[in-house]
Amino acid sequence: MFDDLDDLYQQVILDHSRSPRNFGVLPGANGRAQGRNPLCGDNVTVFVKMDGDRIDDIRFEGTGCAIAKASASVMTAALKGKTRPEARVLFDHFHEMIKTGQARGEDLGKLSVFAGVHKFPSRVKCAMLCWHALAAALSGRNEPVTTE
Amino acid sequence: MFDDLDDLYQQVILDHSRSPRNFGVLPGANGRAQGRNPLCGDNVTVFVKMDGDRIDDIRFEGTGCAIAKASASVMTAALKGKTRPEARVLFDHFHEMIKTGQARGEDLGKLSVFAGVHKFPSRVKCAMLCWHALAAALSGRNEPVTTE
Amino acid sequence: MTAKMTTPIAPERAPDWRALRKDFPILSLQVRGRPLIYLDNAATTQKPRAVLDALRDFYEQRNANVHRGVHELSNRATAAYEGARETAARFVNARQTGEIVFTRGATESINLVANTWGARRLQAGDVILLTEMEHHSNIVPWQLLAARTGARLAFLPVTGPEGLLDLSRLDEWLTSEVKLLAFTHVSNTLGTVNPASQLCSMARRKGIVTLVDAAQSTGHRPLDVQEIGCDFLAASGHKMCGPTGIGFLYGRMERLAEMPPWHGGGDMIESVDYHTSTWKQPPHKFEAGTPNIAGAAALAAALEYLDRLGRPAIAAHDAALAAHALEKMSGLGGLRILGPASGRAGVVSFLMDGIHAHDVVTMADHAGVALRGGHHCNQPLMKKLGIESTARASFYFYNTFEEVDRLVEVLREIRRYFSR
Amino acid sequence: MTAKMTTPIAPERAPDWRALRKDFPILSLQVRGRPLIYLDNAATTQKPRAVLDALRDFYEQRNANVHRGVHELSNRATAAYEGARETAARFVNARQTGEIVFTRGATESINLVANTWGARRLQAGDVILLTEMEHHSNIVPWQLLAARTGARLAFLPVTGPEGLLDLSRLDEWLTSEVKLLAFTHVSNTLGTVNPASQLCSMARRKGIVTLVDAAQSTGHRPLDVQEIGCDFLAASGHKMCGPTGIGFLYGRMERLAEMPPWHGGGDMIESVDYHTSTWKQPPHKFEAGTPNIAGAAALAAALEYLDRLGRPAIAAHDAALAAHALEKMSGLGGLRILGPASGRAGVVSFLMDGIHAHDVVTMADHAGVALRGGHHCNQPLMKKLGIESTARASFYFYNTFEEVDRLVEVLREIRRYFSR
Ligand SMILES: Cc1ncc(COP(=O)(O)O)c(C=O)c1O
Ligand SMILES: Cc1ncc(COP(=O)(O)O)c(C=O)c1O
Ligand code: FES
Ligand code: FES
Repeated sequence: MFDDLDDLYQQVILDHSRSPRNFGVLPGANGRAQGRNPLCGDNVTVFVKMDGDRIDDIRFEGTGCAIAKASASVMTAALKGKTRPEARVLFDHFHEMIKTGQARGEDLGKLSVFAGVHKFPSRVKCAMLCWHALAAALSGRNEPVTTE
Repeated sequence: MFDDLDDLYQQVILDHSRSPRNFGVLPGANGRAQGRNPLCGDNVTVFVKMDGDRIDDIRFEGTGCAIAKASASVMTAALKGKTRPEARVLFDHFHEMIKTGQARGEDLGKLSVFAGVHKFPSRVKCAMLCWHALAAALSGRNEPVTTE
Repeated sequence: MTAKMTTPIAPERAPDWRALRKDFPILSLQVRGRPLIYLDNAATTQKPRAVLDALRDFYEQRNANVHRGVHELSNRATAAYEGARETAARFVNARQTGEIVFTRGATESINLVANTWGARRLQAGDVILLTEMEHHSNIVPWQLLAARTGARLAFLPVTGPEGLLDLSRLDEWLTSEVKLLAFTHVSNTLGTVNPASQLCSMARRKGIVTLVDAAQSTGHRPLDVQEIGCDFLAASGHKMCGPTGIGFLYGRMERLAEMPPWHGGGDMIESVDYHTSTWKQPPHKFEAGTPNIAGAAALAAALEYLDRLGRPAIAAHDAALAAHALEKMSGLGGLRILGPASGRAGVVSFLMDGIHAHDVVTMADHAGVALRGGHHCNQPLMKKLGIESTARASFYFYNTFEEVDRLVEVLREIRRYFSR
Repeated sequence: MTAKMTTPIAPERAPDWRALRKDFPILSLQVRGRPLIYLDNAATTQKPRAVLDALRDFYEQRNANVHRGVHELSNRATAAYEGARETAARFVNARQTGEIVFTRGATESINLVANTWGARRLQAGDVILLTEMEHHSNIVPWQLLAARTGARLAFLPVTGPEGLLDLSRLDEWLTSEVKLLAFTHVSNTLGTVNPASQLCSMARRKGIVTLVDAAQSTGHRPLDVQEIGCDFLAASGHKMCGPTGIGFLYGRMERLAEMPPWHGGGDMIESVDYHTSTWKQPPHKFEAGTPNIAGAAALAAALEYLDRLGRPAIAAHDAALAAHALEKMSGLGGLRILGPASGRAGVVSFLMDGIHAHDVVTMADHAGVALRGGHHCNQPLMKKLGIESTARASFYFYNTFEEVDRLVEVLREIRRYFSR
């Protein structure tokens, strides 16, 4: 019945959404930001502990659909240990992939399970939610950001 | 071109609209009221000089279409010398004729030239405007009345 | 009202619901290769051909501006527009036609009352009593009014998993500070049907003005403003087979008469000078500018269509579909249904364990079933219930028992797919 | 702007106006046994089949509520609605799509500004500068705001029988107390075209916010909010081939961003608690409740239709019809025409000696010619000019020179009939 959804709900995505990695408040975080998805009312807060320019630790918390939860889970796993500029590049590559289905750069790794999302325009914001929160957390802004 | 309008613009009506009788302010009036037609913004003020229950003199002033002007002219001519109760009866008979085309009672006389107005619903208010002002003037109300 | 609604309709009196699906062109649409099953009626309903034809007929036979024209088309347009007002007045059994003010919908109707009656009558210390189950459209206008006047808001509690208003202490809630009681007739999330007449008569006895948000009830069940006894009632056309962009406010004439104008402009004035103006009588006083003339004409066609079917029959069918859904869904397991177990309107909100509402809705959509997911403009209620969002199926008379069965089958498949 | 408008269109570039009359079903109507000649376009225009089809198509293919749905129909409805916003933004050359707020029409657009920007920014002693030729919709909202804030109104004078704004002393009028200059782009009674860019740039230089009432110009001539340099611009859909019940406000984003909300309700909020809420960004902040979705979609179809014809060509045709009418009517005698002798829009108001406007209009109607009579929502201007009402012929691109000739013939007959 849902074969055409397999691109969206890949096995990896379902797994991550059921058992998200790095879920919960991060004690000692020195950056945090909330992302809100105005379409559905969901939100994700991303916490980072920076060691200079390096992401020493990262966690997330919040509510969201399977895509949003899995995206945050995979993102946090991918970013641990990366530098701020590396994170920015990943943001751009991930964003482009979500919009076009095409991955530029070779660095996306496991993040590429989200390539299928571009076929579901109404779910693009779900996948991007944690990334917008991340960008805000890294830039030191403290207000919530929306994906509008 | 306008044959079907002959019922509305009877010769008598055109004549009265061109040379209205009893037009102008009435010095020494002891009753007056303004009627407003919200459809067109026109208005007619009726002045009465009552001698007890008898209409000693009556005049009108204002702006309006041929129907409104002629109606006020014919009305004032018909009412001079009539008593308050007689005027009330005429109001009812005129009103009914304007709405149905049928004259009850025999007392309408020249007023019956307006019988054709009932075929033009959007002009009923024009013919009734002065009558509503009259009713207000006779009842001693001083606020303007609208034909709504 | 409740009595009428739950009265079973004798089969020979109920319309042939299945047959009249062909009145709705959109219902034969295929979505992603599957026949559309439209279960998002609480958001907006579909439109029968009679309404689409009324729109077209207006524009092809009588389109002109209203009220001031003397030419033939203008007379026709005015007759269509004012005739629609009469139809709406009859539909809710208003005492006078002039008690109907056309608006864009329920939201504008409520804002109108807040900005006119509310702005004139309320002051610091007064209380606006709402309920915990209100739609944002019946909360935010009062928050804005409260900020402007110093009045404050209070909320009648919703109790238990059943989601009913707690009326046991209603008397205590109706204090002398309460100036307005505004509540929803039918909850768009819980499906609860509130006892409107009871609430209004208690309030009225204490001199409290009442507003009924009837967005979810007007086209769904018999409704009589005199029986309810409210001062105001807000309705949306698009939620009862009418077009978007038209709805109305019913206002008891005594209330309308004491209200200052809101929007200023053409058609609501009696006379204008550069520095001062005077207003028309209600309802025109509250209708500034060119109204949605064609929308009103088409709304009248919708109301006539509904009354040909019969609102008691519609209410019975809505309720029967909801009961059927409740029964079948409770067999699924791992699924929580909000709202009352019985006596509810045709609205069924639910949560599936471990699956977010938007995933449910996305997947249902791929099976051709249109549901809605989210907070349904009921965020405070959601927070109170400790949830973020629900999936919601909402029915109207053109829905069938087979569609409900298909919904349940789809939900079962979603569970299976998600556990893979 | 004026330059563009008066540029003659090379014949080979102008559309075949006569041929496109068949796009308008109503134009083949018979009224009282005579072919309809519709000359009441300043009140409302007729609708081409493309617009009627867009309405029907919306309801048959994509009807759902907007913004929060995840299902297919809801995505389609949202795309149609937000796509319409893009079309409107392009149509007036807004900098951003979000500068377009959908409303019921020009009247609501102006009221929105008065109740948000005005209520926040104006205070006692401030001056709202209007002109003596404003429509009630651009007077009354400011009177209501003045009563609420203590600001006062002033009016730029209209001079002479030509009915032009007296700009010779504009500089003196733009005092430091003036906070807002609001004026009509095209007068619906006089046909005057005001120099919008000049007015706005003078005001802007003094830090005065500007609002252009473009109800009569938006679909009639090229219009570019960036070239005009206004802060706000109000437009009605029904006056440019769109349906009734939809229009828009253009607002410069800096202005929209500083404005408090007006109507509260669903869809304009970011989050709601029982006692406080936060708002979405513009334009959504100003669109509470279910909007006129189908109306917006059909308005977009109207704007696309107009731009296929080309607004410079439409303006030239309007102007040519008006010039033709002026020339022919001046041959009639006993007839006074209001407004400028040249450079006017397609609006011609006139008075016939000794015959009241409503008699003219009633009789013209019997000859199949739809005119309007009355004060045209311009009572203060009428009083200033010492008249009660006028008859008005107003043109659009589907009108023909033969129709104007017929109008003049009918006026001649009216004169004859009335002198009998
Ligand atoms: C209970 C309730 N009230 C008010 C509204 C607002 O109606 P509209 O959006 O038509 O103005 C809705 C619609 O969702 C509703 O369900
Ligand atoms: C100059 C002008 N402004 C404003 C309006 C009001 O437009 P609407 O009635 O569509 O709100 C009109 C319409 O008559 C107009 O001509
Ligand atoms: S639906 Fe809310 S984040 Fe995906
Ligand atoms: S048209 Fe004004 S009174 Fe007849």
